[in-house]
Amino acid sequence: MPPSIQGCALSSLDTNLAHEALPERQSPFLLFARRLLGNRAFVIGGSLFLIVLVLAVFADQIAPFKPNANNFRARLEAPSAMHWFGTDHFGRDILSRAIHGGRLSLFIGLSVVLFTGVFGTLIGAASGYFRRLDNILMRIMDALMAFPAILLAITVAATLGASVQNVILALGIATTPHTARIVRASVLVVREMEFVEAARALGASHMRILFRHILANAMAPLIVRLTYVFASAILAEALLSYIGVGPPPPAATFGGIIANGRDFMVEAPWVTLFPGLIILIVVLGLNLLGDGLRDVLDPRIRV
Amino acid sequence: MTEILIEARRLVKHFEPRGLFLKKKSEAAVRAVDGVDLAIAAKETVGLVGESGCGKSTVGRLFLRLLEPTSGQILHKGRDLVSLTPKELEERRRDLQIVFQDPFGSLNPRMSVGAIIGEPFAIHRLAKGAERERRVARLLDLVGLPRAAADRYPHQFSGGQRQRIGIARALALEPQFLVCDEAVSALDVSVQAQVINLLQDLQRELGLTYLFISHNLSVVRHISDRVAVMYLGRIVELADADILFKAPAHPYTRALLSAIPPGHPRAKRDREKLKGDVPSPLAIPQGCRFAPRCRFAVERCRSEDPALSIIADGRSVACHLVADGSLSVPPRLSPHSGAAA
Amino acid sequence: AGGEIVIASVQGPPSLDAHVTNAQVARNITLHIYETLYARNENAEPVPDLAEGVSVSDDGLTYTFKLRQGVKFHNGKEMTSADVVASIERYRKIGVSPALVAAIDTVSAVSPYEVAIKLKVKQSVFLDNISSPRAPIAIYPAEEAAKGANEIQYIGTGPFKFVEYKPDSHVTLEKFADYVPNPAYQKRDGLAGKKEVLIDRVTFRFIPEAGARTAALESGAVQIVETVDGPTAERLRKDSKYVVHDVLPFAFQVIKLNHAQAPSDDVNFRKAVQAALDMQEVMEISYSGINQVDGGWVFPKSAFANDAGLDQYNVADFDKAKEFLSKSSYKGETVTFITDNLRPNVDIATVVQARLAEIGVKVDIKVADWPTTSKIGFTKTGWNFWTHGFGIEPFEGPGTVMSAFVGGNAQMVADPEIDRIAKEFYATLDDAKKKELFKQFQQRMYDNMVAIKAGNYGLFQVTSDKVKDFVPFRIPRMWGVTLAP
Amino acid sequence: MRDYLLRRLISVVPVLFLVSLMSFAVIWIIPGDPTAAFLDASSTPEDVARLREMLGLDKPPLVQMAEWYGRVLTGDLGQSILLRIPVLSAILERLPLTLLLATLALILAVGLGVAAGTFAATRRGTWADQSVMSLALLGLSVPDFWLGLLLIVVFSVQLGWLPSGGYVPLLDDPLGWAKSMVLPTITLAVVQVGFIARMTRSAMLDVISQDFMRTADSKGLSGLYIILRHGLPNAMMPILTVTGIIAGALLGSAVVVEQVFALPGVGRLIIGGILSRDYPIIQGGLLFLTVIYLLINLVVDLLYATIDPRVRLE
Amino acid sequence: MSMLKVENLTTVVGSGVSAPSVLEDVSFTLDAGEVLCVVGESGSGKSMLALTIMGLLGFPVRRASGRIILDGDDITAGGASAWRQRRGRDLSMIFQEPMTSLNPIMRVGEQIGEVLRMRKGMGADTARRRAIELLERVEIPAASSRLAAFPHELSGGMRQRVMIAVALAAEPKLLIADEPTTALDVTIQAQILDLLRDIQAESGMALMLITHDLGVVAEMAHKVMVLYAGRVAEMADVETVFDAPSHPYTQALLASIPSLDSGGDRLVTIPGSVPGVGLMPKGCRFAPRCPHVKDDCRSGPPPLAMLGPAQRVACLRPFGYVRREEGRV
Ligand SMILES: Nc1ncnc2c1ncn2[C@@H]1O[C@H](COP(=O)(O)OP(=O)(O)OP(=O)(O)O)[C@@H](O)[C@H]1O
Ligand SMILES: Nc1ncnc2c1ncn2[C@@H]1O[C@H](COP(=O)(O)OP(=O)(O)OP(=O)(O)O)[C@@H](O)[C@H]1O
Ligand SMILES: [Mg+2]
Ligand SMILES: [Mg+2]
Repeated sequence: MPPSIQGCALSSLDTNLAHEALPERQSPFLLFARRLLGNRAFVIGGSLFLIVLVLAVFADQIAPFKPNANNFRARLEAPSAMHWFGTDHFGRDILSRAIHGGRLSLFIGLSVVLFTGVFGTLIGAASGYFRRLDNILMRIMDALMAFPAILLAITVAATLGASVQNVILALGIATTPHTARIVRASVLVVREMEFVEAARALGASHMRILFRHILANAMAPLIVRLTYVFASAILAEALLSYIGVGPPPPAATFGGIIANGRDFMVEAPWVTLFPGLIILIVVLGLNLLGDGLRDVLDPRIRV
Repeated sequence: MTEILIEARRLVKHFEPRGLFLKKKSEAAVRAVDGVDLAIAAKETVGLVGESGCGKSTVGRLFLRLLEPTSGQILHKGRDLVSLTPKELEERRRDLQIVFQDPFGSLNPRMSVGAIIGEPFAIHRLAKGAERERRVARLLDLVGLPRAAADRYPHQFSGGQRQRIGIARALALEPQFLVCDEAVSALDVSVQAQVINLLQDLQRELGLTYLFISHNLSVVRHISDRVAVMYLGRIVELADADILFKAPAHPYTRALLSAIPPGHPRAKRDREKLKGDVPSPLAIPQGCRFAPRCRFAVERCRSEDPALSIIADGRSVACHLVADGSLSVPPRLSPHSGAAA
Repeated sequence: AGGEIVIASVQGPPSLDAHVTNAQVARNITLHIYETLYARNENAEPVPDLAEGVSVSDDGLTYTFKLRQGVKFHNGKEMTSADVVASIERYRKIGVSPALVAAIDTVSAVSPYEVAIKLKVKQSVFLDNISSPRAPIAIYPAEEAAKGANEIQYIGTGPFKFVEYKPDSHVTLEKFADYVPNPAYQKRDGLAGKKEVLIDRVTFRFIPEAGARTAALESGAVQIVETVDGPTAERLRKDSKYVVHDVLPFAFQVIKLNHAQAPSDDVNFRKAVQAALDMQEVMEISYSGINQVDGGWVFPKSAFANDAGLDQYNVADFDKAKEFLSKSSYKGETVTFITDNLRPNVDIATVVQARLAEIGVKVDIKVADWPTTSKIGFTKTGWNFWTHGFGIEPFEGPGTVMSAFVGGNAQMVADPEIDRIAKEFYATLDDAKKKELFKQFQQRMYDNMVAIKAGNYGLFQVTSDKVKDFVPFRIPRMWGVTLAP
Repeated sequence: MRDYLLRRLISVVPVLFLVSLMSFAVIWIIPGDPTAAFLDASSTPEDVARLREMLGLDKPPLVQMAEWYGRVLTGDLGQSILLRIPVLSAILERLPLTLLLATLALILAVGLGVAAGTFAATRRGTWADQSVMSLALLGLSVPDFWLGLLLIVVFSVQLGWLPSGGYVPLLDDPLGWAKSMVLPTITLAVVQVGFIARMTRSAMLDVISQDFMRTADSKGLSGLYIILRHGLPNAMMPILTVTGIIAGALLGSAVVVEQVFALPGVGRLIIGGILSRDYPIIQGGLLFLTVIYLLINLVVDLLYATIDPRVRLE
Repeated sequence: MSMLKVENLTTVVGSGVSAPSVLEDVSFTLDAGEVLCVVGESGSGKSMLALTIMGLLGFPVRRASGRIILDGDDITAGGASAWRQRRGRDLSMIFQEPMTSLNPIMRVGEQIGEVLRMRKGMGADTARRRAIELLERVEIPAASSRLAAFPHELSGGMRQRVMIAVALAAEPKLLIADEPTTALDVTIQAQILDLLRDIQAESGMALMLITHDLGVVAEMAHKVMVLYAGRVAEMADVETVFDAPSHPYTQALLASIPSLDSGGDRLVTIPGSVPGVGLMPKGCRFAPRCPHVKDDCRSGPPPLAMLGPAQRVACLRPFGYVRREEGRV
């Protein structure tokens, strides 16, 4: 019976080792947050996004008008002190609609991100970790990826009918394969690392290894990817609405407002111009956010 | 010989090329481990040396059944690990642990040191809360780290300190057998000495058994009781450390030792220069696998695969010429006789 | 003279086989290529086109059409009674509006230039039917008429002959050199009359984007735009380079109500909806600058126009609406409004939704493409409101308008009163009686609130000032038009 | 190399099968059917049923599927219900335009993107780098259909320089053709220029930081030579991957551009097919686009293998 | 005259006066035909020294001060392009990782030939012939058929030979080899070291060999420079370093390595670890780990004092360790 570790005498060990100077205590989270806040792209992108987010969340309080209040006597009015962004052909205030549109677009974007995040992670993790599943799962992902994403989204949305849920579903399905691939690639790298083998040697279960050790360390590319998914979901939602398979009226979405205005492009350019600019800003913000996260999370390509 | 703790018998590990469709029949498997016999006695340290890719790590992992052997047995206290159910294996795992080479890759960067060392207790549901903290603190004491280290993260520590964290984690379940896979290779010399001393102290205090894998011959020489030399998936020589280093028998061992730079500028060295590179484990030569590079090789070596057989001094050698006496084992000479005393 | 006129249209035709499609977009083109025995004139009355005339037997069951001689198909062959018989037989087999030929018993060639059609029962509207442009009973050469749906070559007797069809791009027609305009006429008259072609070619270019359509006109790439929006028309009107033609009325805007599904199965609920709506708002938002707030179920200038039930039209009174609603079985459930994705239709759904919200009715709008919407709209479940235009029906006249509601076609539950009125209407040849019956029909439409008529809308057709002698009509007729260099 | 090609070719088969299966699944769940496209608002349910039967749509889906596979294997994608012409010829007729548009945009995007990305990478951290990359980011963030609309308003309505849409065949009128392709190409390329520029920059930075670049530098070679001879070819691997992805994306975005600029391409054919339930067109079109996508990726892989000798070993 | 003379070289990370240094005040000379081994633990600045001399520092590392005189010319004077002209011709370098130091998608022949053509102005044919000669010189069998090989088709040892051939192509006056054998197996390491020594002896160039392996030092060096945390701790000829190490760090370093002859004695250890860049102690950088540290050690950097004709040391109390604990080393 070997002597117990718990009872082992410390005195016999090399005293040189004990009580070395210890680094300051710092949690990786704080360290990470500090690095993020020092990243210019993240700060600019984050602020842009935050502004839109605040506008969206407090749309009811901030928007000067009700988004769906028709007034056919004030149709297609040019921007003025009263209607900063002008009105559409229902006489609705574009600014108010854009603010509410932000809410729906962000909701859709966020839902797509969740959808993709969950399914992409599950599929990617499963095929990266359980190599038996890899071939079949990845062939399915390949097939989904071989459909041009936007056509896939249009097909799904047109097929199932235009509604917020279907738009989310369509974009979710279209963005999941790539996400799954990214997670898989990352899992493949992490699963070969020695701390994973150490966990196996300690007798940890597959689930524990996968979630606590592998996924926790394979998240960086996913998080970066998700910010870009967010951005492209907003773009794609706008496109679907524009093609007419987006959320039904009177819902204000960026794409919907643009689609509403496209028949009057020349006569009332503000109807299309401003929502387009707002999309540009939101997407720009998200992309910057993603860049910032990537710089901090993936030091390999840090600039 | 004392009681055998763990033993490999005819251990083979081939890595098959992957691919569901289109597996080509002609594609050879990587014969990483190709028939290894190795018995390790309780409380001894067996060194495993050899050049890169010869299969050292694979042997180490097989001993812990972190890899499924292609064939062969691993007997731990008389039970074949390969035949164990997952449940039984989980129990055995507490007796068998491993310390890795890479002080950066072997610790989960997202977990605090306390969580890393406490992970074994969590996995086996041995201790929780304050009790777990107490045990972690003891382990930190044991490897000479301050207790406050528990709430720091791996990235805040130096290589030597990280390696000690890895050792603490491996010791948490109070194992008897520890595979040290290049445990000091990535460390700077000054720190390397700290870890080697620690490992030796622990062995003395806790009665541990080590399989010490390294390509650094002087380190192996320093720490090992017995040394096994591997070449292309096979053990070619196995002997007491002193004997092996003073009087290498196998032509490969001889060449390996003579390639080590001397410890002193005035030390003379008569090199046995080895020609060429190690062949790929995809295409292991016929006959004796060392024959193509061996300067003593004869016809028989190229056709007949020599088995590891016992010669004098309790050493085993896999060489036809040594076995039949046509290649005499040199007298016990010090390879660097001119070194400063 | 000569030259090519390019017309910008919204979308391409599903088919150029006139028998199998009744889409407006197809009609615009097919009526240039094919002709019918009788056709509608400027006032939508049936007048001879390929026929010289018709004689009706005394029992009103046999119609003998005398064909014009020397009418050439685009393939050079002369048209004879065999072609006519074959074409009508084809239509009876695969025509997309079988109601038009439902009364026919037999069709036979009496002589090379005479065709006799025998009816099963007397039908007051038979000539209206045979001349309908809805899915016209176009006369094809007999060998083409032997082919299946969509398998024909596009050969007719019309003033233009088919050149090419590039789907999603354009259809090109060219002047049919051997065309002999109907000598019975001096000038163009609706879809009949003297069809004299003064240009060489006409191309229908399909440009879905409204802005791009206008841009094409302004850049000179097209000379005629089939339809523009109100604001655009207003702008172009100020520019002397363009002529904006108001085609008003062009169609009804109708909100269909599903009588087979709660809560729109309840007449009080339906009346509540009608009472809540402000038709000026509805029409002005969807068809700004080109609409009529008119509740009649025929166009205002029609001889059948009357004011029965109109006191219930365009009330725009929320109190009254709430009163109706409280009498109804409506319990606050969500009501489904389906519409295709044509902007004005979506606009109407949106306006109705906002309006009904004021009286506490929750409306859920489902926008889909036309196929999906019409699939749902012709079933008894899944919808309460459905809005779209009624174009060809009012053009054809009260009979056709009624037929849409006969047997519960549109409202999903037959209305015996309407069925009775229609039956009597089709059977009588007495004009005064027909007018009286139609008045009853209109009254019933309001009393039972079978469907809601929102108003009439029109089209702005815009031509470049180079296009001379263009007279707007339901379809942009390219005969009689010249192009200034 | 031939082995490699063969292996890659065979690996496409299961993907194709899955894609065709999925396009059938789409049709099973699709509500509505093609009859409606022929019909007018006041048609009756009887009219619909009649037409359905006539078009052969009343057969069970499995029968339709079996028939379809039978034909596809002989190269026949069936007849379009609406257009009444073989699907294959409908697609082939429109393919050149879509491919041309996508190719022009790809050339523009790759040319401009690689140049900009390389430029920025070699001037990393300077204002030039930052402004080029900001532009790239802007390009990446712009909604393409919106940009198309703006371009029409500015260049065709306000300035009247370029046509607002419509396709002019090259042989009819080369100048008109060139003019008609300018706005669609730009609209299509802008997003991808940004994408490629960013990708190139990061690939170049990756390569620049690698040991062999330092080796090249230690040889005393000139900076430009090192970038062009050692840097770019190695950076081509990720760029090529992106190009393969982009080529697929371009085929998708071409749909939008075809819609905005009224161009008769495959994308609009398929959208039209979806909207009018022309099943053979949807299936055939999707299958065809997938094949093209897979072909492009095959070409990318082969390019990979030509550029990087290590790939062939895999 | 020395082939290479380095004077007060300081290399820093980042800009500004307070930028932390990775090399501080490094001076030494190296003669033609001489081998200087630079030893030190990981992070001590060995590679930075090599790259500084080569002029290959990349953003954000830069040379803050000091001169580098090669064969009488100050190569720091002419700016980046003049320095570039020197590389490949007068100065060459071999790197640690033979796996990554060769362009993976370029044929070996081209990688050698490009130096010959661009730096020596040879024609394609001459360059090819010369490349074969070079491959033969570095003992690559079947040299002419290897020209068309890609790096991944060669073993690690072969690749390192190719790297040497590349470095030798323009017959440099100074060759810097940064841990050329660390990534190789001992048997291959021995081959490569033999090769380097032969070539160096034959061509008479100066060789600066960077290593952390004292065995390699013993085998190869004429002169040894021990770096600790970016500063020169000790500099002497090789025998002096092994026989009479004077800096406590050098002494501890030698003592901490297990030897092949000694058995399982307890190893001498140095507590702590090398300080990181920017975390350097004020005075002697080894002070926190030094067993003989006194207060004055912490006041300022000890000068590199001359101890003997061939030995300089940066310590206020050299040999202290030996004197006090005689017999343990
Ligand atoms: N998972 C694997 N799949 C395929 N081949 C493998 C795998 N693991 C190891 N090998 C191969 O098996 C052989 C032996 O590898 P192993 O890691 O055991 O060698 P080693 O002696 O530990 O080498 P080193 O000193 O480089 O660590 C090598 O050729 C290696 O490429
Ligand atoms: N780009 C950089 N930014 C910041 N610090 C750097 C950078 N490059 C190198 N350093 C630091 O400079 C110091 C010296 O590094 P160098 O590579 O010269 O060490 P070395 O002696 O060659 O080590 P090794 O034996 O590991 O190769 C190290 O502490 C390293 O962290
Ligand atoms: Mg190993
Ligand atoms: Mg280094």
